Amino acid sequence: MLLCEQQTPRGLNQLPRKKTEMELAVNITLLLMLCATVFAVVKLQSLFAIVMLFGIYSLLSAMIFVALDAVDVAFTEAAVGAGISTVLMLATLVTTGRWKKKPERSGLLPLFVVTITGAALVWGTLDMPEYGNPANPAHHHVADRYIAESPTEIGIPNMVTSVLASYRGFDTLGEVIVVFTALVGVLSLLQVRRPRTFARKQDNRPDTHRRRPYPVLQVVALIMMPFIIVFALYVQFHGDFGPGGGFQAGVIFAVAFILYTLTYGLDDSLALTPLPALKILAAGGVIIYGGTGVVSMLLGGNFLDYNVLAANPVSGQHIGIIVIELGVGITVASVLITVFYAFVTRAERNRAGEKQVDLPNKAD
Amino acid sequence: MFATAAAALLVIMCLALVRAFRGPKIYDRILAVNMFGTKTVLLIAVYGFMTGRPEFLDLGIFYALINFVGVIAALKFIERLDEYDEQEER
Amino acid sequence: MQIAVDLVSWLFLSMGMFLGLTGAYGILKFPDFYTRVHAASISDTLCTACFVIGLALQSGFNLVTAKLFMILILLWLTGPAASHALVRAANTAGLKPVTEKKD
Amino acid sequence: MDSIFTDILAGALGRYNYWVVIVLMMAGFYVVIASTNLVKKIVGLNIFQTSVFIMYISIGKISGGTAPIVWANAELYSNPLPHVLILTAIVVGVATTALGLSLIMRIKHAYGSVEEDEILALSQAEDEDE
Repeated sequence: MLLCEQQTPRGLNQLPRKKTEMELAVNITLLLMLCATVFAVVKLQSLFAIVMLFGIYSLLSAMIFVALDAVDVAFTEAAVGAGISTVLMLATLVTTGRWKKKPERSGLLPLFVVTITGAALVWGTLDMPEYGNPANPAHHHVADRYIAESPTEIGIPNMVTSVLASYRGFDTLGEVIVVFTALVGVLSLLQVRRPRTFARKQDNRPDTHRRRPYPVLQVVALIMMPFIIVFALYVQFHGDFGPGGGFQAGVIFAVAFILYTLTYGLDDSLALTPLPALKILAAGGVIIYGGTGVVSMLLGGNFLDYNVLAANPVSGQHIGIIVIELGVGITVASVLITVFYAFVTRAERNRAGEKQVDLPNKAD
Repeated sequence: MFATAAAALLVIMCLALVRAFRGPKIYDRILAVNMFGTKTVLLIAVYGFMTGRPEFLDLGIFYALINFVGVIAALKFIERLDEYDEQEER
Repeated sequence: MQIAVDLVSWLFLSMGMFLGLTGAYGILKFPDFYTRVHAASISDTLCTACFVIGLALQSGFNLVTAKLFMILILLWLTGPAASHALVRAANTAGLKPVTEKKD
Repeated sequence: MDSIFTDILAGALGRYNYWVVIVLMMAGFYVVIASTNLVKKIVGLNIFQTSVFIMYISIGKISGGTAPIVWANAELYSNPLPHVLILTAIVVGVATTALGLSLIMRIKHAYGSVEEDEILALSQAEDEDE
C-alpha cells in the first residue's frame, strides 16, 4: 500500500479532478473517428490501405480504452492490434497480393441482413442500463469485492493484475494454452527457415538498389533494441503496480525482435534467437504456469492457490503472481516471435519461388 | 488548458485521418498513420494530465514504439510487394 | 510562481498546438507526397517537444517528467527515421514529385 | 424545459457507446459476409471482435471513476472484471488471427487464389474430376 502512495506524483494533487464533460467529449469524438475508419475499410479496394486503416482502428480503440479507464486493456490492444496483427496481415499480403481482384458481390442481401440485425440490437440496447452509472448491476456482484478487498487480500495495487493472475488464474492458464496451441497450429501449417550462415555472404543474386538495407534504420533499431528490452522487463515486473504484466511484456519483447528482423533480415535474427530455443521457451512458459499450480497443490492448497507458497498468504500471493506472469511473458514472447518468423519465411519464399525459376542457385 | 490541448490534438488526428482515407498513394497513407500515431501518444499524455492521473505514460512510450515498428513493417513489406506485383504483371 | 509556471507551460502547449495544426493542414493541402512529408515530419518534432515541455512544467520534477522525456527522446529518434525511410522507399519505388502547377 | 432536454440528451448519451458499438459490429459483419477476399474477411472479423471489446469496457466504465489501480485520491474505481475478461480475449484474438492468416497463406499455395468464389469453383472442379 505504501508503494502505491509513493507512486502518486506529489505536485499533482492540486490539479482539478473530474472533468467528466471533457472526458465524454473526447470519448464521443474518438468513437466517431472509429466509425469513419470502419466505413473507409468497408469501401476501399486496396488491401494494403485496408490493413493500414486497421492499424489506425486498433490505435483508436486502444485510445478509447484509455478514455474508458481500462489502461491494461489499452496496453494489450495497442500491442496486439496495432502491433502484431497489423504486421502479420502485412506479411500475409506479400503472399496473397495487394489488390482485391473483383468488387464485392452484390451488396443488397448482406446489407439487408446487417440492417435487420443492427436494428434488433439497437432495440435491445433500449433496455440496457445507462452507461457509466455506478448503480448498474454489472458493478455489483464480484466486482465490489475485487475493488474493496483485493488490495489487502492480494497485496498489490493493480486490481486487474490481481483478478487476472490470482482470482481468475484458471482463465489465464487456459489462455496461455490457447496461445501455445496457436503456435502449434501455425508451425504445422508454415515452416520457419533455418539460418543460412554461409550461403548468405556469397549470394550472387542481382542486387537491385531497392533491395539494399536501410543503414539509418539499422542504426536506430540497434539503439532502440536494448531500450525496448529494458522497457519490456520494466513492464513485466512493474505490472503489479501500474498497467502492464506478462502479456504486454511478452509482446514488447516480440516487438524488439520483429524490429530487428525487419531491419537486419531473417537470417541475422534467427542466429540471435535460434528456433529450437524459442520452441522450448514457448512450452517452458506454460510449464512454469502449470507447475506453480501443481506446487501449490503439493503444499496442501488448491490448484493455483498461491496463499500456501509462503508462510504469509500475502507474500505467497506475491510470489505466485510474479512467477505465473513470468511464465505468461515467456510463452507470449516466444510464440509471437516464432509466428512472425514463420510468416516472414513464407513471404520470402513466395518471392524467391517466383524468382528462382530463372536463377540457377537455389536458396538451400 | 489541457482540455484545449486535447481538443487541438483531436482535430489534428481527424485531419490525419482524412489524409489516410484519401490517400492517393500508399505512402500518403503510411505518412498519415505515422502522424496519427505520434498525435495519439501526445493525446495519451495530455489526457492523463486532464484527468489528473498522469502515471500511465508507459502507454505513451509503448504507442510510440509500436507506431514506429508498424511504419517500418509497412515499408519493408511494400517493398517486397512491389517486386511481387511486377513479377505477376510480367 | 505558480502563475508564472502556468503561463510558460500554456505558452509551450499553444505553440505545440499551433505547430501540430500547421502540420495537419499541410498534410491535407499540399499537392504531392514529398511536400506532405515535409509538412508533417518537420512540424512533428518541434510540436512533440513543445507538448512535452509544457506538460513537464505542470507535473513538477518526478517520475512522470522522466517518462515524458523518454517519450520525447523516443519520438525524436523514431519520427525522423520513419520519415527518412518513408521518403527513401517512395523514391526507390519511383514516385515522382509534382514539379508543375496543375492547370 | 431545460431539464427535459437534458433528460433526452442524457438518455441518448447513456446509450451512445452501445450504438456506436453496434454500428462497428455490423460493419465488421458486413465485411465478413459481403467480401469475397479472405484477407479482408479476417480484417472484418477483427473489427467485429474489437467492437465487442469496446462494448464490454463501456459496461465496465463508471462516470467519475478512475482506472482500477489503487490511488490515494480516488473516489470510485471502474469495474476491473470486464478489463480482465477482455484482456484475455484480446490475446486469444491474436492467436486466432495468426492461425487464420497462416491458413490463408496455405490456401493461396494450394489454389493460387484468396478469392472465395474462385476457390469454390476450383474445389468443385476437383470434385467433379474424381
